[in-house]
This record gives sequence, structure tokens and C-alpha cells, in this order.
Amino acid sequence: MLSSVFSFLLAAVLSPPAGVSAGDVPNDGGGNIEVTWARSTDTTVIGYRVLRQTQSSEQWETLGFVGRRSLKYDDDGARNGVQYRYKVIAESNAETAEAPPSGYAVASSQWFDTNTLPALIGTALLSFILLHFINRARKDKNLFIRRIAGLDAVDEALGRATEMGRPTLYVPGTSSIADVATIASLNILGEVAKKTAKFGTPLIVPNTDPVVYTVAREVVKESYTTAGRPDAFTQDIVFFVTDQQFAFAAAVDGIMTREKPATNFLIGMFYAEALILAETGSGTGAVQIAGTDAVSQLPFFITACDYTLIGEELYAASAYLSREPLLLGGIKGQDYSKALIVGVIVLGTLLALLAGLPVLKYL
Amino acid sequence: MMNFWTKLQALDRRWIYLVVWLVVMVPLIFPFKIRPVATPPVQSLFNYIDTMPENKALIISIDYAPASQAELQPMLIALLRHAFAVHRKVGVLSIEVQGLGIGEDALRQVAAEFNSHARTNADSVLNGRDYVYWGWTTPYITVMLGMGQRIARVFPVDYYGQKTESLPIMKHLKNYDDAGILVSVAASAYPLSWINLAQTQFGIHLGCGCTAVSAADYYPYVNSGQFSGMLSGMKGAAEYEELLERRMAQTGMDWGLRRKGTEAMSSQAAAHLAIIAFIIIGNIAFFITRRRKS
Amino acid sequence: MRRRIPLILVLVTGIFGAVAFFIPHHSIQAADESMRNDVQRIIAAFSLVLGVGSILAHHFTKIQRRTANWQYSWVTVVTLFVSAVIGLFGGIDPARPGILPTHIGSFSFHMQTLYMNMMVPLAATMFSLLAFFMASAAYRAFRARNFSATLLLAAAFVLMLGAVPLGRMIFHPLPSFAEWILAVPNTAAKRGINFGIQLGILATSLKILLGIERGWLGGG
Amino acid sequence: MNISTDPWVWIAAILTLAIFSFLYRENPFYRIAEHLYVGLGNGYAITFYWHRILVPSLIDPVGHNPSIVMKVWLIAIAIIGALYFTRFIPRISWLVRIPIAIALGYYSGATIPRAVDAEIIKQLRATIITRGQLAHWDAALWAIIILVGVIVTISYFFFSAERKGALKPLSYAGIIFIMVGFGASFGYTVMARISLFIGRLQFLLGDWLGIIK
Repeated sequence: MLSSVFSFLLAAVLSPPAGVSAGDVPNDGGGNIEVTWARSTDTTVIGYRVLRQTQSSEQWETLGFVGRRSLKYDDDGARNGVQYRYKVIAESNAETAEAPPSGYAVASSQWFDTNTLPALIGTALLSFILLHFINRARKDKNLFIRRIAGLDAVDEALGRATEMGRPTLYVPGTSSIADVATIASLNILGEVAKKTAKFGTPLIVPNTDPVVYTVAREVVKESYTTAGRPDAFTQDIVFFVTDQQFAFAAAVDGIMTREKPATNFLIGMFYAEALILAETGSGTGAVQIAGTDAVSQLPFFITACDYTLIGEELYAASAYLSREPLLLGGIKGQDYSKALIVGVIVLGTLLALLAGLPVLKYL
Repeated sequence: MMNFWTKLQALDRRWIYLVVWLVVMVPLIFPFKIRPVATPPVQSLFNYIDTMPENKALIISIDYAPASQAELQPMLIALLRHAFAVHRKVGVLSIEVQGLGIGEDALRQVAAEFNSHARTNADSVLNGRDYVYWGWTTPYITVMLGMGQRIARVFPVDYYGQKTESLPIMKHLKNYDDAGILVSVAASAYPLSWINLAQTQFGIHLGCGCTAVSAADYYPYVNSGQFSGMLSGMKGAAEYEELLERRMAQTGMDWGLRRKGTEAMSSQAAAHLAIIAFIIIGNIAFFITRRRKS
Repeated sequence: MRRRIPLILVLVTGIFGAVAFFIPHHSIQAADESMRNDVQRIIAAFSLVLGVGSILAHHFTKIQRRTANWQYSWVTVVTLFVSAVIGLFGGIDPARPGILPTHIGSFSFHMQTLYMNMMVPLAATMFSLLAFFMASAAYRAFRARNFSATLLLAAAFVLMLGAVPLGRMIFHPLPSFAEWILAVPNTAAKRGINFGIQLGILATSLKILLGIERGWLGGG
Repeated sequence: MNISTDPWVWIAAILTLAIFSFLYRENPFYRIAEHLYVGLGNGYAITFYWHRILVPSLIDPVGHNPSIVMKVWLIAIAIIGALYFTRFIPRISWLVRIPIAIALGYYSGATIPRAVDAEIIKQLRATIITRGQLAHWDAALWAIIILVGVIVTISYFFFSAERKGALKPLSYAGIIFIMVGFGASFGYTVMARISLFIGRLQFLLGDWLGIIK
């Protein structure tokens, strides 16, 4: 009898969460205090209500409610330098159970995020390797870079356009100037424009980004001047079309079918429009040279174009074509960085498997 | 003969376009039945909903905009039909504001299907008693967390402007504890938010319906059990429709309802087979002409 | 000066962009947020003027010189002006009308209507051309010319066949095999390519900051 | 049959057909649709940049923000943005490089640590094999294949040496992985792209012509 009354009481009284504590969230800009607790032993608990009190006040304000599986709450409304303490109340449908409040905690701002330490070391190390080789390239003018297959086709393709008396189309991708592929593409455009200027082949460069358009225009103008044909540069070589992805694709498709360029260069960053452009170009019988670091679009360029610069080959191509020692040095540095990555993968795996070291913790 | 194969090699691409156009269009107008076989993620979601305790509701979250309707709408319809067919309560909400109209269309359509066959009051499907459409509110974090505590507080009035508290269905649908499963039908990354917020905090069971492109990203969560099942693309919807039709036939509900996923499946499959056939023909032509040359 | 000032600006803003990643302190994070939300957004909005200036100049030149298909240039010019006027003065949110009325009776020509009934169908149709282009690219390119072309063909073939009921009928584990190709060899290749790409991005970004890469300055 | 009477459905349908007509060949209908799309795209961009960026981020704050510092700051940004106009004035056209430099510099700098952190270190972590992965033979085998695949693919992009000696078989193995990966991506995308076309046909046959429901 007594025991049944006792168990009834036990069932009726909800057990509160235990060990409520609060502390500053590390590695942030301040304003955050993390409250943690241990789970209430009752299965009827729906969740926990979290309340806060400042040192100078009597008032407890409710901050929020979290689910029964949560064991922490992030108070993101704390003012830096103010003392707060916290209370956590377990709630079921019918009852509540309160735990004693936590000690006082203060939020503060940090100057370094220790989670980014691996990134910092990695950045420093890789930057050092790259800069070292760029520097070496200044002294040693004969750094070796192997031939890149698609590039031999450039002269051949431009020659073909000249023979046929048809224009050359160059699309410098559909992304912004902040995209590295765009920068690489503009470098290649400079080399291509020098050749079209020399051969007297008309060049068409449609753009989908206003800033890229401005830069592309300057690049082409400079190439024509370098090639000794400043007179051949006209306003309508490089132009802007629209920043709408598929409207741009529609317009370039129109140019391809109406102007019938003999050679199409599709080089830079591309999205879903990649195959729309490449298939239309292939339908007009143009020789197509593509290059992108958009991994998801590469399969389509490979199937629909004559030559494709895959990923990093695009960056290497701009160095290879220009023969600029500083660019070549960069490629060298990238090669050694890749070797470093392979080394880390192999060594990390060996250490993890043979020595059982928790390698992933350090990365 | 040689001429034929050489010509075939350099076939005008417009013939290919024409074939693609026809093989997609003809089955849309005259659908032929193919019996899709359910893949494990589809089967497990179906089983989960089918065997849910009777007092538990199905919650569906519409997390997509009209642009993805072609792929996702058939899933929504099939899920609603399933819940009503096995007499489970349904709550529907929308995380994407453009999804509001989608939910209303779907509920109206499915309720009408059941009501046109209903013989008793218990057979019919009524708003406020058998289902509730809470509508949309923002931000999504508040919705996903708040519903774990009290749904009526997150949505004080439903889509039609009725006070949520006053609806009979809400007496037994207070929070996630009353829901057997929540299925997020989405074209974006919302299913992962449901895991991160609703599941890790309240432990609700989740299912997911997504486009074919994002399916690869969600497979790991099906393997880990965080999603109790998954429907991917039109194919997933078609498989679910197949399971559902058999299930409904068992209880005498063989009404011959439209199966948009399955209908598109015939176009889908026909187009795939056409492309596969093209590749085979192209290669045969390639080998024959090459052999002749050498 | 024409080169030095831009190069100094690149270095300064670049160092700021990189450093903000490591420092959580609220003063730096607030500055970073203003950089992204105010500076970059507003500057980007102004750049559109260059583009619109260019497209108009391009089409007016065509009209002036009566080059081939010049008549169509009027379509672009007129649509551009009309839609810009509707958008600028008619507002972007149907619930908050601008000074320009955007409907005659029940016929609406609000920007949102133009968007839903012209932009969306045009974009969706251009996008759906891919269904045709994939078919024709597959027909022409998927030939077993050599070993690597055969692998390309075979992998695509397995994935496509795995997606239709027939695939399962021919060979029961085919769909699982298709998934395996996607999850294992495909992941390896994509990851390997990506390492190189990321190093290239790192190298180029570094060269831009340090003024070694100057292609973006153009001539002059 | 139940043809739509909504003029906008008709306009959308005609534009849809005009684009599809390109599949047969380039023609005046496609040309009109294309030029219209370009004009509309620019009109939309102007509208969007004005109402969604310049008004809320520049004009409203300058008008209503009480802080004088904030006003000056925003006006200064606007002046930098306006330097894009100098492109049309040859004598000072180099000033256009200033806004370009601010955008390019910031994004390049911000990219560096993020590329290292998210793309290099996180991917390294995912590739290294740990003891836990060896518990199941299949998972272990797949992890080993991925590790080998990553290494040989990287070797394909090694530019400093000719493909001779050890590098030759490695880069050949690399192209095998690359081709299988690309083929798989291609085949995988087919289904999604056909869904897009089905969507357009459902619009034409359903919403417009009313042949299918």
C-alpha cells in the first residue's frame, strides 16, 4: 500500500535536469553563452525551458524552449561583459520541474578562432611553396612544363577560321571577375586575340557579367595594339548581352547559328548552359575548344567539344600559352603542393592504420 | 549497304530531336502502364506510414516552389492518399512561401477523390477533422523547433483563417509526439534542416521526398536511419504510387486514380530507352564502317 | 598611379578578406559584414550600367549600319525600355504598387506577371533543350573508339539503364551497381580533380593580391 | 480539349514554342523570342538592382538612417560605384579599375583560407582511411579504391614532368577514373533533364491545350 502511494508520487513528480552550468562560447565574436545540463530521467519530458537572470536584476526572463533530446542551449543575446546566470526547467504535458540555477557566466569576443588553426597552417604552408617557386621562376627562365594536348589545336583552329573567312567566337565563361577560371580565361583570350589580330580574323566576345565585359574589352584592345593592328579593334568585338543565364545562352546560340563562326572557344566557368552552347556549336560545324574548372559541366564539354581543358589544365594553359615565367612558376608550385597533398594522404593513412593515431583530430 | 551505315553515323541531329520529342509526348497523351518496382528507401517509407500507430498523424512539409512541381507534386498527392486510405490524420505546412498554393490544390484534389467515393460520414475526409492545413510562417527555424512544443502556437490560425485551437483534429495533434512521421518534400536542403533541428532535438521520425539531382546527397542519411525512407524524383513517386495502388485495392479502394508520377515514368523510361538505343545503333554503325575501312 | 592605386587596393581589401576568416572578434566581423552587404552589393549594382550601356550601343550600331538582321535589334531595345519602365515605376511587389498602374481591367502587366509568364517559360524552355542536346551528344560522342572513350560510354550506359525498370529486369543488381559507380570511382575522380582546382584557385588568388597576376587591369 | 482563354497562358505557350522551334533550325520566331528575352532580362535586372539593392541598401538608409557616419560611408561607396561610369570618359577611364580592384581583391582574399579549409583540408580528412573504416570489408575496399583513385587522378594533372616512367601508368589510371566519373555524371543527369522537358510538355498539353489534365 505504502509502496504504491510512493510510486504514484514518484510518477507524479517530474525529475528536473541535473548539473546546469553556463560558460562563454569560445572562438566567437562574443554575445554567446552556452548553457548545458544532464537529461532528466523522466520519459514524459517534452523539452526544457531556459531562463536567464542578470546579476543586477531579480527578474528571470524566458529565453526559449528546446526539445527533450537537447542538452544545451546557446544564448545568443548575451551582452559582452555582463554577468548572467541560467535556470533550466523540464516540462511534460502536465508538469514542470526546476533545477537549481547555474553559476554566473560572461560572454566575450575572441581575436583568434582556434578551429581555423589547421586552415591557417595550411594556407601559410601552401602559400610559401607557391611563392617560393614563383620567386625561383624570376631567376630560372627555363622551368619545364609539359605540353598540354588541347593547346596545339588553338593555332590550327584559328588558321582554319582564317582560311574559311569566318569569325572566331570566344565566350569567357558565365561567372564574375572574382572567379579564378574567368581570370585564366581572360589570359587565354589575350593570346587568342593577338592571333586573330595578326591573321585578320573577325573576333566575337559576348559577355554575361558587366565587369568581365569591361576587362575583356581592355584585354582585347591591348592584344590588338601589341599585334600591331590597333586599327582593327572595333567597339563591337567585345559586348555585354545580359546577366540572365538562359537569355545569354539563347543569344549566343543565335550568334552561333547566324554568324557561323569557324572556331568556338568556351573557356571559363560554366553552369547548366554549357551543353546548350557546346551542342549548338557542334551543330554548326565549328571546331570547339572548351575549358572549365566546373567539374559538373566537364562531362558535357568532353562529349560535345573537340578539345577540352580539364580543371587545372585551364590554369596551366594560360601559363603555357603566355610562357610568362611568373605564371610557369605558379604551376610548378601547384605541382609540389599536389605532391604534398598526396604525401599527407598516404602518411596520414599509414599512421592511422599502423600506429592507430587519431590523425583526423589534428586536421 | 555501306552507304546506309555511313549515313547513319552522320545522322542529322534533328531526327534525334524528333524521336526524343515523340517518345516523351506520346506516352503523356496515351500513357501505357509500366509496373515500377519499389526500391528499398521507397518501400521503407511506405511501410512506415502504413504501419504507424492509429493515433499518430502524418505531417507533410511542402518545401518547394512551383518550379519543381513536375517532379515533386506526384509525391505529395500519393502521400496524402496513403494517409487518408489508412485513416490517419494529416497535418500539412509549407516552409517555402511559394509552396502555399501547391498545398491547397493538392489537399482539395485528394479530399474530393475520397469524398466522391465516401458512403458514410466516417469514410469522408473533412478539413479540421481529418486534416489541417496550417499554411506558412517564417523563419523556418522557429517553425521546426516550435512545432516540437506546441503546433498551435506556431500557427495560431490555419491557411483558411480558422483558429487552429478550435479545430477538432488539433486536440490530438499537439506537437511532434502526436506525429508518427514528418515527410519533407523538398527541392532544396530543407530536409537536412529538419534533421538538424526537429530530429536532433525532439527525435521525430523523418522521411524525405526530393528531386533526382539531390537524391545522391541524401542517401547517406537514409543509410544512417535519420530518414526512415526517401522518394527520389518522378521515379520515386511512381514507385510509391504503385505500392499505394496495391494497398488500396486490398481494402476495396480500386478507384483507378490518376498516377501522374507513373504517367511521366512512361515518358521518362521511353526517353531513356531511346537514348540507349541511339548509343547502341551509333556504335554498331561505327564498328561496321570501321571494319569496312580496314 | 594608374596601376599602383588599383594594385594597393587589391592588396588591402584582399588581406582584409582573408584575415576576417580567422578572427571572430565582433569588430572585424561587423566590418566584414558591411563589406559584403554594403560595399560589394552597391558596387555590383553600379556595374550594371556598363552592361546596359554596352548592349544598347551594340544594338543601336546594328540598327544604324543596317547590318544583317538589324530589325530584330529593335525588339531588344524596345523590350528593354518598356520592361525597365514597368519595373522601375510599377514596383516589384504586387501588394505595394508603384506610381505606374500595372493593369488594365483584369489584364495585368506587372513585373511579377511578366516574370512568371515570360521569363519563367523562356528560361524553363531553354533549360529543357538540354533533354534533346544530351540525346544527340550521347549519340555522336559515345562511341567505343578507344579504351577511355569506352569507359565513358559504359559508365553512362549503366547509370541510364539503372534508372529505368528494364535495367533491373536485365540484371537485378544493376541499380545498386550504378549507385556504386557514382559513390566510389566518381567520388575519387571528382575529389582528385578538385584538389588541383583548389590549388589553382589558391595560387591565382595569391598572385592577384600580390600584383603578380595583372591580366584584370587590361591595357593602358 | 479545353483550350486556355488566359492571354498570358497563350503568350507563355507561344514563347515556349518559339524557343523549341530552334531545334528544327534558326528562324525568325526564335530570333524574336531571343531578342525579346535579352531585352526583358536586362529590364528585369535593372528593376531588381534598383528595388532590391539600391533602394534598401543605399537610398533608404541614406534618407532615414540617423547616423551621419553611416550616411557618409554609404555615399562614399556610391561614389566608388559611380567610378564605373568613367569607362565612357577616355582621359580618366583608368578609374574604373578602382571598383574592380575592391571587388576582386576582397573576393580573392576571402577565397584563400576558405579554399584551404573547406576544399583541401576537409577533403583530405575524407580521403584518409582510419581503422574504423576497416570494420566491414566492402566499406574498407571502397575507401581504398577512393584513396587510390584520388592519387592517380592527381598524378594526371602533374605538369612538371613528361609522362614517362612511373608517371605514365599512374596518369593512365587517372584518366580511367576521370572517364568513369564523367560518364556516370552524364548518365545520372539525363533523368533530371528529361523531367524538365516533361514539365514543359505538361504545360503545353495541359495548361494551354487542355489535352491532358
